[in-house]
Amino acid sequence: MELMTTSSYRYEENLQTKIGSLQLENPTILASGVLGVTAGGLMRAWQGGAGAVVTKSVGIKAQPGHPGPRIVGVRGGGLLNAMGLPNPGVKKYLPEIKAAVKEGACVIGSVIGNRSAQYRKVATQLAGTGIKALELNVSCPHVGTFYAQGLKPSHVSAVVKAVSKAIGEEIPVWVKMPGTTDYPRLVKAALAAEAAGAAAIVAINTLPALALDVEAQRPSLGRGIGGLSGPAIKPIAVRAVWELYRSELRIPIIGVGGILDGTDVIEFLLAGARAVEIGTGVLLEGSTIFRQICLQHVQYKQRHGIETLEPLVGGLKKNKD
Amino acid sequence: MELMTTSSYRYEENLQTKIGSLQLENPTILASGVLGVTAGGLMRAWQGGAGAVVTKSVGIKAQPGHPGPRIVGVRGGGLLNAMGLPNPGVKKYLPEIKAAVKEGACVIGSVIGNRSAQYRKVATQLAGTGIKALELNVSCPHVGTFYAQGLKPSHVSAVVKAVSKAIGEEIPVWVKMPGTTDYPRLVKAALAAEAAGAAAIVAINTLPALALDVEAQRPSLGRGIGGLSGPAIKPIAVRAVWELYRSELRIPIIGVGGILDGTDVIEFLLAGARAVEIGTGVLLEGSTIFRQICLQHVQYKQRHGIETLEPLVGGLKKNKD
Amino acid sequence: MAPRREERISLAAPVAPPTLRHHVTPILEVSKETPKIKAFVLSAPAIARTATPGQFMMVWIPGVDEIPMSIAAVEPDEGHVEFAAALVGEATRHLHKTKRGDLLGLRGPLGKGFELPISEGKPPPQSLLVVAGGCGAPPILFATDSALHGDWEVDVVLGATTESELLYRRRFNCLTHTLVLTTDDGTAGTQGTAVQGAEVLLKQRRAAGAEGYAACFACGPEPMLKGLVKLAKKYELPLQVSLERYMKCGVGICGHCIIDIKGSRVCTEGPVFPASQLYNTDFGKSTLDATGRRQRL
Amino acid sequence: MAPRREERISLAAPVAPPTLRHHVTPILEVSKETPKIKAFVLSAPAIARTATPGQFMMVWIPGVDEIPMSIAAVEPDEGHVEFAAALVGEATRHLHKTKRGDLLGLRGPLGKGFELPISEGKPPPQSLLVVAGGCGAPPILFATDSALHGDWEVDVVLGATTESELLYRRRFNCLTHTLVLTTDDGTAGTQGTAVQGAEVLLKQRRAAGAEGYAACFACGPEPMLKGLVKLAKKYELPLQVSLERYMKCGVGICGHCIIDIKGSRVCTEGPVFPASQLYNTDFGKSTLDATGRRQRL
Ligand SMILES: Cc1cc2nc3c(=O)[nH]c(=O)nc-3n(C[C@H](O)[C@H](O)[C@H](O)COP(=O)(O)OP(=O)(O)OC[C@H]3O[C@@H](n4cnc5c(N)ncnc54)[C@H](O)[C@@H]3O)c2cc1C
Ligand SMILES: Cc1cc2nc3c(=O)[nH]c(=O)nc-3n(C[C@H](O)[C@H](O)[C@H](O)COP(=O)(O)OP(=O)(O)OC[C@H]3O[C@@H](n4cnc5c(N)ncnc54)[C@H](O)[C@@H]3O)c2cc1C
Ligand SMILES: Cc1cc2nc3c(=O)[nH]c(=O)nc-3n(C[C@H](O)[C@H](O)[C@H](O)COP(=O)(O)O)c2cc1C
Ligand SMILES: Cc1cc2nc3c(=O)[nH]c(=O)nc-3n(C[C@H](O)[C@H](O)[C@H](O)COP(=O)(O)O)c2cc1C
Ligand code: FES
Ligand code: FES
Repeated sequence: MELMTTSSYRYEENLQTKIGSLQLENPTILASGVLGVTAGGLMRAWQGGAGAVVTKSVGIKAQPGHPGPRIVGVRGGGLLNAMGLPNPGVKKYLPEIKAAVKEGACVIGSVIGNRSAQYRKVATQLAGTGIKALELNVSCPHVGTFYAQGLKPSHVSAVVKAVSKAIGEEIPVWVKMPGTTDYPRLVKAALAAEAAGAAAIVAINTLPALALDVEAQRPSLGRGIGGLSGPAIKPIAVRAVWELYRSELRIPIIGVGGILDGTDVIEFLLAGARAVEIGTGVLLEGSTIFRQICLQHVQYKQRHGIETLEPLVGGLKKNKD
Repeated sequence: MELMTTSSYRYEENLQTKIGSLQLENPTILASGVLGVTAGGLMRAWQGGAGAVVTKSVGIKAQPGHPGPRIVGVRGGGLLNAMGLPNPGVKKYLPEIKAAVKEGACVIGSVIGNRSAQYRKVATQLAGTGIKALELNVSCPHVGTFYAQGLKPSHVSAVVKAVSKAIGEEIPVWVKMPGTTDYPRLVKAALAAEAAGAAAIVAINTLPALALDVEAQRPSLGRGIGGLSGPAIKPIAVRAVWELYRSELRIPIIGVGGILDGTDVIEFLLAGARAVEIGTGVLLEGSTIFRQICLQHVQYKQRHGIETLEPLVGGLKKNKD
Repeated sequence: MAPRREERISLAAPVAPPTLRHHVTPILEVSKETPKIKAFVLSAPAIARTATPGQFMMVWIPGVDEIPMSIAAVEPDEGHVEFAAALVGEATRHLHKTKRGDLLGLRGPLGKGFELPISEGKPPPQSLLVVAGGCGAPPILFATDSALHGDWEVDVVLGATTESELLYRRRFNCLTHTLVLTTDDGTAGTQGTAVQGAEVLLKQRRAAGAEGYAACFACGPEPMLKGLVKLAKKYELPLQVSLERYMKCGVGICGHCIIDIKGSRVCTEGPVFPASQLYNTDFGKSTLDATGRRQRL
Repeated sequence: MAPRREERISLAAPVAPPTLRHHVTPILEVSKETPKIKAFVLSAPAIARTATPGQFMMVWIPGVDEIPMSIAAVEPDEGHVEFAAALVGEATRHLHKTKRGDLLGLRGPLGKGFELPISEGKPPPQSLLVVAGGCGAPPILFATDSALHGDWEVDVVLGATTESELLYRRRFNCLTHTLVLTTDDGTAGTQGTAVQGAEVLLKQRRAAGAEGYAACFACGPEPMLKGLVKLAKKYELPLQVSLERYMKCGVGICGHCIIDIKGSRVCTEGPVFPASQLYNTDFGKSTLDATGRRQRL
């Protein structure tokens, strides 16, 4: 079993990164909501070279999500989605996580809920599956009031506290922040998460947006509004990471948004991220995108004469902004 | 002179739109900051078929703007810029506007300032040049505190009041809103502008963002941060227009952000815009983009059996969101 | 003017591919094919030009939902595509209420279709067996038509619950001489399942001492496909089956249609799989519902 | 695996073209060409492969500024490009302090360069006159080299304030037999301006009864170019001149480099313009400074 998960670059090329106490073999992580509905989906990304894989966001109860269309491509490689957080409910999802853990994958559990109590209940159940960290999704832009809540320091703080208290210190808690251009608010909410005990900040989720079909003369998505992901949002995600990094925040930052290649990842590292998550890139470049990026990083390290990726993290700070 | 500005579609194809009392021959407008440093730049867009042209944003005093690089392309057709509002100061700029007006162009003057008094002084000088409307730029994302101010209802209100009072009722005042994903705040600021006497809302300006060069290991722009424009921001701009349209706002909305073709414009119309501005599209498609879009609109009207573009405006509202 | 350089720049922002956004177009024709199934013809030139048998489209019923539908036929020259939908639930109920001129959105072609084996040295005609059960007939119609155009001999087994539900019976009849019909109630053809119908042909062929089929394509309810997989083993028949799973995206990003621990996606690596790839998968065992809950089959 | 379809989708998000983002690369060579001018060689294969004489690049001095520089030479096979920068102000001061191995960013090739007239029926060699004044020499060097490769005869006039400022003198000398030097102070060649130098050649040619030059390319200070335009009229010489204007974007979006009421952009429709297109423009009259203020020339 262990052998299956080893590939040359994974343990030999010095691409390791640490998110607090959690060491990843490389800084690329499968983002939540992509592929990870089943163990097989998580394994596809893991076999594609990911350093870790985040599960689909799961809640207490089974949810079918929004009606279709649930995704639509927009010009220039952007993607809008309104899946509506379909999930089988945490109980039915546990076997999928366990299966992926058994196969050797480094699995991060993603939790969605309305109030602290829900997060706590889901987190408690996930904690026993062998996951290496918990990611609290406080940021879905197309379901109920989740989005607005994710930028409220009080809400974020309450959720993190409730979860940390329930699951103890063993499993680090990451907080996945909303996609927004309101960087000062983003920083405030992240600081609240840190104060409440979060071990890392994940930024950003999709950006609230809208695409219309001019022939149908209505929204392209079943839900109407949707979340924008893909290359379109990268300069916003990089800015978000940078604003977090240069704030008083001290916990590690994981960058997400629009990554398609190794260069994109290095942008995030320079801006202050210690790892990155990749969603739409899996669609646009295939599920071996993780391995491709690792190979590009090996080349980048050689070109720049560095042994590890570590010196890159926050490298921007050494220059002017 | 008059003849020079006439082209077949401009007066014959029924593409007219009204922004309050101002009738435009077609709904495409050159966005501020693109080409419009001189009369020649404004005329290039006018000859390219624009229904109106907005000047570069001008302030009281001459400003050289930020050091280069001032623009950088990002993946998928996005553009980041940090020009830094270079402008010769309103006084030196008046001859350029007058020359374009003399050539027959429908010119909109764009004003930038720090406080109300500056907006008022610039606006007063522009008022005498033959411009058809004034656009107040309260939203540049890469210069000083302009960006944050543009979402403050009190600031927006003060600026609009100061200008309206100074120039009287003859010249309608448009307010150009910041690019943001914080739609509730955007709507509040727009409502403040309306209450203060604005004749139209222009949305959106570029989105605050950041792009890095991984070989230089520093920001790609001289200023560091920059404003994101082009196709990448269209789903955010369309959402902004839609949120404004379905709010209590009653004044006309002018959509801006990522327009490259006639289909893009119709998306904005359906979302509630009565006209659109085009910036990056001039770079990506050339300065005849306005004419191309008009031709596409003639075809769209035929295909959908409509006489004018009017029935499209806000057409989305007839469906669910 | 229109300088060359400006044009090049515009290539940096191409529109999304037809697999990611809908081609919205009026229905050209609706026909009631069986009491439960209607066929729809629309103009979608890009799809008609590039689709191969076994591929599918995501069909958007505006204001309702988006559902996967196999491509039943294409006319590349006229740019027409056809699909046939059984009345099943909410989305198909609305679909059945649409009429000529109503708008639908089509996104595709999606997935990987049937693949005719390359005839190593052997010249055509080679023989293909196709088996369609119930509303599995559409991709089989397309595959049959396409194989015949490639000079293959095609034997068709078409099964349904009852005579009136034999989808595309007339069209299959026009295409091929060997059309074996089966119905559960015996109202037409042989009473029994499509699997039994297939076995009859296989036996005949073996008895006549003829060479085996070079390939077999099948689409229909999963129990039928399961039966065929067994049959294929017995007769050493190279079988490809088209699967159905709940699909949320249709392009391989959501993960909802995955059937094994390797992450094989029905929408992308499928919907057509060689039977040999279905060991150690959920095939015949379980499927996910709209929420992602695993259901026994 | 790597399915074909996935690859196609990725085309929907190409990186920005080399005209919109910098190729950041170490300086391979810096050479002091004159007391005021240094030449820089860098590796930029995409630019080296596609640039034509008269085109320019935006050169980024990280942490300082970005400024336009004409391409002086390319070696397409090795992927090298060269430019030469006079010490003028802040950006060029920093540029002159850089050394081999320091990083610069190059964006280009930009604009429209010189165009050799197509020889209607006439076989080469045809004659080209090129005139370079001061730091106008770089694009003229490139044009000379390129025309010679196209079997043109090229007569060169190279002018400067004084002998030591005759940029690329040796390189021009290697390229062509007819190299007329002019200096304001008479320290080398004829005392006088490059325009006067050009007139000497034109007169000689007329006196010898030879056919006129098929074209003339020029780059240098605007007063020199103005003088040449007059000369060209007098001698019916088809003249193309390369202009300089303050450039903020280099790709035609900011409007800072526009020179007439039609909106002709030096960075896009230029920097090289036929003299005939310069009537009713700001040529020889005014230019914009960094703020956009109009300055008399
Ligand atoms: C690749 C593929 C090709 C198909 N081709 C055809 C065809 O040619 N003709 C035909 O009649 N049917 C076809 N189907 C099945 C068809 O998609 C479903 O019958 C349809 O989605 C039912 O939708 P509904 O809203 O009417 O039913 P619902 O009431 O929503 O559900 C009824 C059942 O239909 C299935 N279903 C519902 N939504 C989906 C979905 N998004 N994806 C997959 N299954 C779904 C589920 O099994 C569900 O239990 C195909 C399915 C797939 C996956
Ligand atoms: C198309 C083009 C090609 C050029 N090719 C060359 C060349 O091959 N060799 C060479 O030495 N010089 C060339 N120049 C001029 C060169 O760009 C300027 O000398 C340089 O920008 C000066 O920058 P600075 O910061 O050192 O000077 P500053 O102190 O900033 O300014 C001094 C003067 O330089 C000019 N200048 C400054 N910035 C710019 C700018 N962004 N765009 C245009 N002009 C500017 C202005 O006239 C200004 O008054 C070219 C200019 C253009 C437009
Ligand atoms: C189809 C899809 C489904 C998603 N579902 C979730 C989810 O369940 N939970 C979550 O936290 N983020 C979800 N996201 C957001 C991604 O995890 C990621 O933050 C976002 O897409 C930006 O990254 P990208 O540009 O690499 O896709 C989803 C994104 C997509 C495209
Ligand atoms: C190079 C550049 C300069 C700009 N300068 C200004 C400006 O001076 N004033 C202003 O209100 N907006 C300015 N903008 C913003 C545009 O007017 C427009 O709002 C934005 O670019 C979004 O539209 P687009 O995607 O069509 O470019 C500028 C944009 C660009 C790209
Ligand atoms: S339907 Fe989404 S991955 Fe197959
Ligand atoms: S430099 Fe910007 S348009 Fe020419």
